[in-house]
Amino acid sequence: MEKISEGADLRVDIGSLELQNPIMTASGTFGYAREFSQLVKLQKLGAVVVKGISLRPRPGNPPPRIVETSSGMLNAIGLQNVGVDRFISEKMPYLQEQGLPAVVNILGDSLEEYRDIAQKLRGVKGIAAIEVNISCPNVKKGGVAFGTNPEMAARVTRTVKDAADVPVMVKLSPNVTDITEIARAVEAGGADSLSMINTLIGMGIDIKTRRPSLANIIGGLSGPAIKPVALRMVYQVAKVVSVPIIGIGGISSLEDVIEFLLAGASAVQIGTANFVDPAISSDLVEQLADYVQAEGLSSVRELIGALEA
Amino acid sequence: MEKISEGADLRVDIGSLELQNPIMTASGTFGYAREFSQLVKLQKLGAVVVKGISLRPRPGNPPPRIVETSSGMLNAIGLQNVGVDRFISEKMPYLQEQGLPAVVNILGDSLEEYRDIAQKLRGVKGIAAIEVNISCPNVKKGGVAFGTNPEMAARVTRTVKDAADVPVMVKLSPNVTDITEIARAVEAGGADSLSMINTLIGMGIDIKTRRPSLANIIGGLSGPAIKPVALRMVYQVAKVVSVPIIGIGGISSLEDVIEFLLAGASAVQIGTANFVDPAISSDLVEQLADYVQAEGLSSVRELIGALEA
Amino acid sequence: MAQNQENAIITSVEQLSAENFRMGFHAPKIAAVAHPGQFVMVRRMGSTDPLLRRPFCIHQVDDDGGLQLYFKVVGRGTKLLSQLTLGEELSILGPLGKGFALVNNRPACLVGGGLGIAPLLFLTRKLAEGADDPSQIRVILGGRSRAEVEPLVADFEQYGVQVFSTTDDGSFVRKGFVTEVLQEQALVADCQVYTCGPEAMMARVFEHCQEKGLACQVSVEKEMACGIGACLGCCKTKADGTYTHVCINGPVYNAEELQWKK
Amino acid sequence: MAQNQENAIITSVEQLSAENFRMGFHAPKIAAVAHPGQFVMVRRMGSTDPLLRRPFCIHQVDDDGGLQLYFKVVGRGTKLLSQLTLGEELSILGPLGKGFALVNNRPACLVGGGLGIAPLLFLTRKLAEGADDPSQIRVILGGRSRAEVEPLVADFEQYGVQVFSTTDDGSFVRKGFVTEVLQEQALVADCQVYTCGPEAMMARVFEHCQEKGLACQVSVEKEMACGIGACLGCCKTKADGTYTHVCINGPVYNAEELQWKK
Ligand SMILES: Cc1cc2nc3c(=O)[nH]c(=O)nc-3n(C[C@H](O)[C@H](O)[C@H](O)COP(=O)(O)OP(=O)(O)OC[C@H]3O[C@@H](n4cnc5c(N)ncnc54)[C@H](O)[C@@H]3O)c2cc1C
Ligand SMILES: Cc1cc2nc3c(=O)[nH]c(=O)nc-3n(C[C@H](O)[C@H](O)[C@H](O)COP(=O)(O)OP(=O)(O)OC[C@H]3O[C@@H](n4cnc5c(N)ncnc54)[C@H](O)[C@@H]3O)c2cc1C
Ligand SMILES: Cc1cc2nc3c(=O)[nH]c(=O)nc-3n(C[C@H](O)[C@H](O)[C@H](O)COP(=O)(O)O)c2cc1C
Ligand SMILES: Cc1cc2nc3c(=O)[nH]c(=O)nc-3n(C[C@H](O)[C@H](O)[C@H](O)COP(=O)(O)O)c2cc1C
Ligand code: FES
Ligand code: FES
Repeated sequence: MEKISEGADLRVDIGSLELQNPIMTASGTFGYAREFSQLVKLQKLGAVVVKGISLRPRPGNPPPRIVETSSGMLNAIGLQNVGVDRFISEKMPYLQEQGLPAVVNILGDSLEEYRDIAQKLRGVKGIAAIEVNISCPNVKKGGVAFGTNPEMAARVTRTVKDAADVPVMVKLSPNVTDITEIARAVEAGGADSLSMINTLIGMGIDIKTRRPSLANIIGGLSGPAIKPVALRMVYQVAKVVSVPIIGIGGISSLEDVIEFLLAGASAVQIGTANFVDPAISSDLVEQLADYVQAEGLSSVRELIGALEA
Repeated sequence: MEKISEGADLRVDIGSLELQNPIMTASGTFGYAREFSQLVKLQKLGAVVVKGISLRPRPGNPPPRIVETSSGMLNAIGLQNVGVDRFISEKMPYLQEQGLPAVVNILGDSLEEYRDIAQKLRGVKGIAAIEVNISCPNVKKGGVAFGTNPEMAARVTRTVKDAADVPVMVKLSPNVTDITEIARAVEAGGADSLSMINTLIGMGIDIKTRRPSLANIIGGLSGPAIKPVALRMVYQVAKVVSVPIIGIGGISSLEDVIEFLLAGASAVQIGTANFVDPAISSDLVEQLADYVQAEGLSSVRELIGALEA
Repeated sequence: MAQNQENAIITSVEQLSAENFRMGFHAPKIAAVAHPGQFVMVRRMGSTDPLLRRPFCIHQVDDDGGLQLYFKVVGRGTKLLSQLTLGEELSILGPLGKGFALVNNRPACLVGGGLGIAPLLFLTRKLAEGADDPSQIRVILGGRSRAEVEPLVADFEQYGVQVFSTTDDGSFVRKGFVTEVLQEQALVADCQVYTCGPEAMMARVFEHCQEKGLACQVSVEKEMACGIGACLGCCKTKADGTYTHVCINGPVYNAEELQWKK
Repeated sequence: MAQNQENAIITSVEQLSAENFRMGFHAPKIAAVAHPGQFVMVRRMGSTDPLLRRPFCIHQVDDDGGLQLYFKVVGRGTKLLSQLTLGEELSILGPLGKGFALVNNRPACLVGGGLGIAPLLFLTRKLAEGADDPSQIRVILGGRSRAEVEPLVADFEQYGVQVFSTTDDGSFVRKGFVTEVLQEQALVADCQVYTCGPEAMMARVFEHCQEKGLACQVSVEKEMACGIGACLGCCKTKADGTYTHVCINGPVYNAEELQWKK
């Protein structure tokens, strides 16, 4: 099984952050890494993105929280998390011990919350970057998601950038008319990199009970079903921004990883696929190494944006 | 096989248009009905929506035009069609002979084109409604799709409404930040009904050739993969408009039909599923009749918007 | 907790009724460490639809790496599973969750309804093995009709326990609910009750236990995506109103920990 | 055109090589009206992934409702197909498209490369049945290696036609391409050439035919969604630059109708 190609150079740069390879795990789908410790080779991963952290603990939504759809799933976890303080004291130590580059996904109801979380994360050892989830509703603006308005997206980016002492990755919402407009705004706001996409908004109905399948009524659609949308958005955004892009959305195979790299992503995050096959993230690192070698590439970087279109 | 329930009342109203049942076929997935004549019971359908018609014939995009995705497909047919004149002389006669309520899907590059097509369709026998595809790029506005801007969407609606002598159904694009905003604008523009959704914009890459899977690079994603997004949008729009909604997106089973009705659709269109099972549209009519009877409903109308949420 | 993902070959397929199947797998790593009440998550490879794994209780394990599941066809995933044949391969993840707390050498009463019988066979074996007098272990098996109960009786009886059967329609042994049989048992106060079945049934079993002051362990279900505590999807409301995650904190709970619908 | 959608039971499965399979179905409605060169579209039920039907040429039909496909495992759809076993059911839609124009009682030369051999067996049978002297029919079978050619030779020879085989690697009969064998045939001017195989191979066969003034029918492939002219997905560029839809105007064309890459 241990046949990771010796010679393959898988290193990629996400701005100032160098990763040993472009395979990361996506927020909310990999817990705090420890959950997967017996099932995946954690050490092989490029980085681990943890479940979204808020200023204070959140209980999340009532059940049912998940429902399967065709080649996908809907979730309305409701951003359940232990809050930033307990995250630092309870969850970070394991990531630090393991020496895993941790990307901390953060979310808030207001600019102040984003700022406060970023400040609390200052100086914490082992944090490779902050990933800003801007798909959250801005309570002060009547609940419109930060990520659907270029101006608000830029402001939350700037706020976190000013407060953080690590690179800032901004995670884009796909539920917008023009993703390139948001991407440019976020880049102008100071983002060091963009990760995309978060989930599409969807819904399911249980016809027997005539009720929504999720207690929250609407939820986030993820999994292979959304891959074509994610790939398109990465491709569009890669053409208009100069910061690195991390591709996310339905990635479940080596082929998918390569598609996102070709479209212009410098790295990828594996989300829902971790549920289907908990070993997939580190398996993909090995498969990618074999591919780079078999294709005779001097570095995986040669694939980035190499689409002929 | 012929076990359509006698007593079941499947009639629905799409504004002034009464359909014998809520099962229609979606534009571009059912040709001009004749293609399916041996495989489906055409007479059973509520209505048939024909492939999008433009003012002049269009050759469509170069191949490859389609590629499969997880539980979906991407198409970039490029709106190939024979043009409105040949449509009327070559394609309408069959629909008229069969007595099939035909909904004519129309598309244009400019307001003038939409108007001209609608005018040419005036007085043509057998046209139950015009469905306006507003996902097309507005050439005069730099190629931004009519359907992504509330003002343009309203204007194209008004233009067609003024020119047409049959009810006007406007087909919404899902590639927008706020579908309710567009829906309201279109309703204000005079739409008699809304059909939704058109395809999501997606992309595929062939890693062997390192080229996009479609010659057109991007294409429209359809099929079961998009159902959760479509259902969510129907639900959201049904809450804010008073015109009837026709649900579209990944519908492939009786359960899917009922989900859309519960979410607030008065009828549905079957698209990609026609490719998978060419008999599905009329089969669904029969299954729906059995369901209405088995549930003891006095009419299928009882299901419309009956979601408990 | 030693978790494994194994590609397991199907070694046996028994159709116990129109909709109920029992399948055996060679899954030595999982079988070696499994505990009664734990579950596995199963996936057929080669397609993204159905996408997610399906959770099933461990019905039985043997010393040669064999693992059995007992399931009912209710939807697409279980339908596809039921169509698999000998020699085909499936990915199994497990053992997962916390199983039953075994209270040995105290009278035990196991109450299973329908598919809730699944985890009780492995539990019965372990309890019987740890008991001086297995006949002090009572097992109440209930189902809608004969097909849900009869095929399983002998599997329980082999361990020398007392088996009581009942069916909703009276087509096997007697007509009635498991709770009626439970009431007749006049269980002693230190008896440990273990139950699995439909929520409404477990609620009634728990009610009975509360009345009689009996300890009651329940095995519950919830939609799951990951099975390992990562997705936070499988939440259930506890008695105190907070949430618990069934895949890691359950599926077995002391009944009083949970909120029960009245 | 009588089109049908049938749920067809698998009646035979032959694995001809590591990747090549031949499968028989009971599809009486389709078999009864099929013409050589037509195709069917096949779907496994019960999952939305893979979603679309897969097109396959009709390899052979018999008078008892039997229909055979000959296919290669190249991706997920064909992989799943290859894993099906006797008695399982598949939905088959067909017969579809325009087949070969049979020119009887004129010398014929059939050139098949790799999986392009698939439609030629049914064609050979029909031509042989309509011929006074089947030995005037030549069939050239080419493949990358032995496994792609040898298992099919006897099936063709049974009709009394002349069969020539060649393999890219020389592992069966001779080393070389089908076009080399074709050149050696010194075909008479009224000979009808029928060919199916990789595009590059067909282009070379067509080039040869043009040089010799031979009529050449080709069977081509294109990604398809519906197979019945409804989706407009399967377009191919014609010699005049306009598009043709392979599923209804093809898959068989006179070679000069199409645009060929040089
Ligand atoms: C810990 C645990 C142990 C289980 N043990 C067994 C067992 O031993 N034997 C057995 O037959 N079943 C068991 N189940 C239930 C089993 O997982 C579901 O029946 C199965 O997932 C349904 O899959 P499907 O694709 O056939 O149905 P679907 O098509 O997905 O759904 C059909 C119906 O089943 C319900 N359902 C779907 N998924 C689940 C789920 N994860 N849990 C509960 N209900 C669900 C749906 O709400 C729907 O009503 C267990 C569930 C859990 C959580
Ligand atoms: C009219 C027609 C007749 C055919 N007859 C035969 C036959 O008799 N025997 C046979 O083995 N194959 C035949 N094919 C090709 C066969 O349809 C494809 O091999 C099959 O669809 C691939 O499915 P998959 O899921 O295994 O591959 P996928 O995973 O879908 O794709 C794997 C590879 O196959 C290619 N491919 C996918 N779909 C098609 C398609 N529709 N046509 C061509 N290439 C495709 C892809 O580009 C990719 O490179 C025919 C195709 C057509 C259009
Ligand atoms: C159960 C679940 C929980 C998630 N939680 C978060 C979260 O806390 N923060 C976030 O930014 N994204 C979250 N996501 C989104 C994923 O990180 C990812 O962007 C999305 O699922 C698309 O990728 P995928 O298709 O590979 O899953 C969550 C997704 C799932 C399925
Ligand atoms: C091959 C193809 C062609 C289509 N052509 C049109 C069209 O001409 N006009 C239009 O409004 N929609 C067109 N559509 C969109 C469908 O009508 C429908 O809105 C969409 O496919 C979603 O439904 P589905 O998931 O059931 O396919 C087309 C879709 C497909 C797959
Ligand atoms: S199933 Fe994912 S946390 Fe329990
Ligand atoms: S495959 Fe649909 S038109 Fe040919």
